[in-house]
Amino acid sequence: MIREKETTLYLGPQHPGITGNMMVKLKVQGDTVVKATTHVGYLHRAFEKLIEQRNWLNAFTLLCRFCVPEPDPMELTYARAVEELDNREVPERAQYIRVIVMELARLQSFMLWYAGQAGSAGLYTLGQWSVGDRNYILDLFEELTGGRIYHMYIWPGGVRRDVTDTWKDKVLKTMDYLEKRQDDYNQLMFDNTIFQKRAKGVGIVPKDKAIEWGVVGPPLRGVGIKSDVRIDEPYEVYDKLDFEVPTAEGGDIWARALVRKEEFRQSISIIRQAIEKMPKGDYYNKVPNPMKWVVPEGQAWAKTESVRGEIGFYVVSNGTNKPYRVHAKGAAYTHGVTVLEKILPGQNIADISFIMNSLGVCPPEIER
Amino acid sequence: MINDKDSQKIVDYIQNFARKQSLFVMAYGTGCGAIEIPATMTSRYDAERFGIRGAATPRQADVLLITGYLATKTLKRVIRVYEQMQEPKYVIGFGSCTINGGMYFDSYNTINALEQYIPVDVYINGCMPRPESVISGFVKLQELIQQGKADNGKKYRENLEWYRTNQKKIIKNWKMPDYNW
Amino acid sequence: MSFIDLKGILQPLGALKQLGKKPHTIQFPAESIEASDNYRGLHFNDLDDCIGCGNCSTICPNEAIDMIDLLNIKEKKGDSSLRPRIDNGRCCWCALCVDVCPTGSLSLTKDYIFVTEDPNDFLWTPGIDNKDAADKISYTSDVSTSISMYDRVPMRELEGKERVKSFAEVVLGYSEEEARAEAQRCISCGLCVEVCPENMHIPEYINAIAQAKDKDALRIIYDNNPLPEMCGKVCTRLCEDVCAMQVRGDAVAIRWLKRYATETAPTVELIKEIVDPQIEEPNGFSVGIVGAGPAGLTAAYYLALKGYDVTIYEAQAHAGGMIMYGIPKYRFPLESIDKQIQYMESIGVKIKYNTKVGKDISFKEIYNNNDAVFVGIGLQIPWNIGIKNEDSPGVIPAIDYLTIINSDGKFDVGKKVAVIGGGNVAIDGARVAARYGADVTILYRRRVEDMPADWEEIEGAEHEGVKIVPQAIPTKIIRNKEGKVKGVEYVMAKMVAQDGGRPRPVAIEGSETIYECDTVIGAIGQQADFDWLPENYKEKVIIERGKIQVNNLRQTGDNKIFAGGDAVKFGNSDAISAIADGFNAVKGIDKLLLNK
Amino acid sequence: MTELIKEQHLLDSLTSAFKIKGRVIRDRRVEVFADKKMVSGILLFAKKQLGFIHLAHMTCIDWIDENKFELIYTIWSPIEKIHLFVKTKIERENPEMENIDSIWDQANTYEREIREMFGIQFPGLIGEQDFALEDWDEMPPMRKDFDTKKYALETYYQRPGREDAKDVRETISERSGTKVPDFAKKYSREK
Repeated sequence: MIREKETTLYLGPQHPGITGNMMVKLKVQGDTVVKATTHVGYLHRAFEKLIEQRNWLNAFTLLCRFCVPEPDPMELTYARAVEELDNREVPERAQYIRVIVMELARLQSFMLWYAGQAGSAGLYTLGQWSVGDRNYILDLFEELTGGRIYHMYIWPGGVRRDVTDTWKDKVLKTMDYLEKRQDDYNQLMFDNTIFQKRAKGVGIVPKDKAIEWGVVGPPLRGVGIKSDVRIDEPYEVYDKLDFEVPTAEGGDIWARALVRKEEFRQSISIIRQAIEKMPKGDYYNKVPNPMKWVVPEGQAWAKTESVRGEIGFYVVSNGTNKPYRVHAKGAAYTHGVTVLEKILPGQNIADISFIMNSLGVCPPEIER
Repeated sequence: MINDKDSQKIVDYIQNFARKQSLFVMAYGTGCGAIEIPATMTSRYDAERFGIRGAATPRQADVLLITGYLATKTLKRVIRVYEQMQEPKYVIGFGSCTINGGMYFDSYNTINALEQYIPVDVYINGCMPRPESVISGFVKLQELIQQGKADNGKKYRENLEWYRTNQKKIIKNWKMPDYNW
Repeated sequence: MSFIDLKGILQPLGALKQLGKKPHTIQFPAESIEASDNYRGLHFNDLDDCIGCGNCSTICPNEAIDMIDLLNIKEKKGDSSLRPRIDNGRCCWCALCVDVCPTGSLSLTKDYIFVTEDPNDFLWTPGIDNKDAADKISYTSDVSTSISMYDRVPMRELEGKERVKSFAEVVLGYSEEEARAEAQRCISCGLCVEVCPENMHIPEYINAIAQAKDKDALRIIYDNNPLPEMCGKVCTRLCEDVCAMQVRGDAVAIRWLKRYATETAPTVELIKEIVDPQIEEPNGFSVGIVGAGPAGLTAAYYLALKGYDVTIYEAQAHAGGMIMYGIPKYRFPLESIDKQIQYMESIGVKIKYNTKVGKDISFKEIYNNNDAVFVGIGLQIPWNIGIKNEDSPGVIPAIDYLTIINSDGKFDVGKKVAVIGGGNVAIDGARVAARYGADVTILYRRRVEDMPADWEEIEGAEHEGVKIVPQAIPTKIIRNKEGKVKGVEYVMAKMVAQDGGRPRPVAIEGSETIYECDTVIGAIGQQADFDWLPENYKEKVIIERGKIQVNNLRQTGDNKIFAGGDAVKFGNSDAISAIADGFNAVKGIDKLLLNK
Repeated sequence: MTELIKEQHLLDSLTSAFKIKGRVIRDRRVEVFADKKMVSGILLFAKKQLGFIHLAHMTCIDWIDENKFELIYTIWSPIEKIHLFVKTKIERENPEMENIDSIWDQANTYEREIREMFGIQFPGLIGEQDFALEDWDEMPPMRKDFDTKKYALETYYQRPGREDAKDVRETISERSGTKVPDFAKKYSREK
């Protein structure tokens, strides 16, 4: 074996193949990574600082921009933290609507993941399908909230607009369609030798280190640990719905893909149940005039399961009409830095964006 | 060879026609607006019909899409990318935040007006712009190219001093190679 | 896994089955998907519905909305004449501006394509730059979806049946919690300030209440109104008519909030402590004031603060003028007046009671002994109803009736009472009579909605069992054998529209009806009494149609004489206008004497 | 409300072991307030003995009025399903805090961010000085006394054309010829 010279390689910031810009500084020998260091900050917008300048309500417009592929969990988590501080009840109907929105967001994010995961393995057809079909979910969002990507729909106290029966029917129809389409996706992805060979045994997260490193969400379930905020600390009406939290063994990209594949099914099932069980009633517990709305002093921590894992908001109020401090911690915060730096050594350069896609690294969520 | 005006016009026409039909977009998603690019490129909106497709490196790209806010850290890289691109090159500013700061107008880390740092041919409004908007922006750019009005690179070259001053105002540690052609 | 995985190679070829399917690609530009009915596209503003409150500009998280003056909109009350202009280079289409718009004029449309070369184009005025977008409106807010708070916190009141038993105050006042909730509804636009004759700092004191700074609220109120307790209870509150919330919901209860703020200082000492009046050094000038009504008291208060030596000459035994004698005690209790007067006296205002100018003291004396004179005499002489047999016993002008009752006098109205008129005085008369157990009916020429009285007063009267007969024109008083009142004859009227005015009642022939009653209370207005003013002053102080002519600073034809209140032809005939007169006269006196 | 036995038990075991104050906030939420020197001990104890193996997040709050920084460590026990907040306040002048990335590797990222955003030093922290920012020479931006709007206005180009904007309240005041007294201005509408 020829000892090759160690080279420094910069992957990014110009499009490392994931949803956002970041840079991984690599020390490589041949095409094997020896050391990886993550550099972030290319998308730093100072969200947490800006929220302190807004009032409690209009801060929520910023939140969905935390992580672009899946904006809704941010809104929900913030809303829940503020509701806890303000002792504000959320009507049951709103809770069901929130669950539906969350799961639709999860689905559209999974479809982006299908495209990204397959795309980074060179399977471009799948991207054309799943991202094209993702528009049907975005159409549903558009009809409900008025926005395609940024919904700004879930806010403290409930949701902004009520759902209609025709919308519910459309959701159900779309679910039927997606359920069928997922088989097509899976045929292209999981039945494909190229994908199998690239995914199995690559990017392994060791089971004993996973929690230590801060792995959450599908990557954690991919090592066989059943952990999901929706069952660990049920929020909204998740405890009234029947769903499975899938796990897989191995901790590699394949295991994570299997988890996501099954979660896609579960999400569809959750949406169907929620639509069926949704009660009539209010959808919004009106907050006072937003300019004068004062949230009682206190600190609250709320967390939600997003497609990448748990998202937590730490919200501090000092009893004024503006948040004193809002700290958001997304799953990518650990996945994109600690975990990535730990598992990249020994991997192929060509697999890096494959691994990052599978971990759900989302740079805007890291630096905010 | 060709020195009378009329034949120059014909050559220009053909040249512009060819240019507008194949716009290779630098794949550099600088902000959240990049999330609508996959949708624009895939089956429902299928931007490849217009000759719009991605290019992996600046040397091969014609269009630089600034899809949203630019953090100062990114601005430095974007300038570098822009300067590496070959002429003719075009820049599209995408979303409110490239126009006047958008929702990050009071952020200490994002610039407000893109055309202060690199010349911009077309601005697309929206936060974020829908795929239809994006396509309209490209169509507008194509019109400009056909009319011969899009001369982004020339504008930059001629006003380099002014752009440099603005850029250096923001980027404190200017360690970049000089712009040469 | 074998080296050649045949299944894994062949399986993906299943994708070929999609070949025959119709693509879902949109044919641009021939085909386009219309945005959803709820889409948040570019703004549209209905310029006529917009009142320029600027709430959109305040909520905007991105400071994208400017309020600018559009020349084509004329100034009108309850409209700032400003309209929003959106900087689309800032907008994030969160639609919060739509959701807080109190009038619902602002909306978003289905248009979203906005592509241009010039970045300066993105500054645009919805409704002007996209006039034709009115039929593309998509995202709107109505009363249920808007986050503006349209429902007023109801005021607790005594039960109608309880009320008529005594003269206890009907309105119970807001509790702290209720006041905070009500104050939070205010969007602080300030449109109300302009219509208030006294231009009180309404958004500021309401905001102080919302922030639980009641003492600051009181201080702000006292800045230009020394009789807030009175205003908090009986003000005609023109402000609430133009409240931005009133367009689609209930106006903010500005008057009740003022009342709440005054309740934080139940004693004179507390008022003094909270308001902390800064009395300037005596400046050597003295001012005489005729009449201790709201106008006179206001002038006296601010003059005293500025270091003038102020003396009020009051004909009655009690200060307060019409608010003391003209307003029933269930609306404005005696303690409240006393407190306000005592506070005035504590900062150096001197009041000489039972001193009628022209009788106990001559006007000439006041005029000569002072550097300036303020006249705030009000209206005391009631107008005649102008019908036959009006002079019969049992016919009494409302203002006389109220004065008798308020001075602890007795007047027996009998069992059935007819009140003629539709103003606040008429309602007061009716409700007082009801408290003496009478069966009261109000006869009014026009419709109920035309009544100049407060709707709350009208409602209150109805709850107390007062009947209102609208469109009834009294024609004569029927006497009994002794010549006393036996009833009123009236005809029904129909409303006839007329050009450039409100509909006029026209009698319907043959509809004469007789209402039998023991007393008729006439309440169709009063006039001022100028007998006390010597002729040589009357020449200079121009009196036209029974009212004194004044300029903006309430200065009359005689430089030294200022005037205010109901007897002056300026603004409305209500207490807050009188206060404004007093307040502005102080500026005039300052200008005259100190040249400030 | 269910009885918070688990939570109370946890709190008792912590307070008895360390002589610290704390409280049960609600179900699944327990907080303890510790001196800055004790924090790493508590975290280690909670991780090894009580099963709080997951560091859910770590953040800093700038209490400028108190002249203190508050550091909050949120840890989670997947078995008990409880969040434990370990909170400590440190001086705002020359702030320094113990580095805990030997307990949790991922703490490194949080600490680097806090170092950059608040200027708190963590002795022994590995990793580049810059995290999200680059060539930043102002005060750490997340500190409360850093005015981001002022900085942005001064540093970045402000597109002209909006100077004719008017304030509704001022327009009304002007039209009616009155002035809002100075002491009342703080209650005027924010802009």
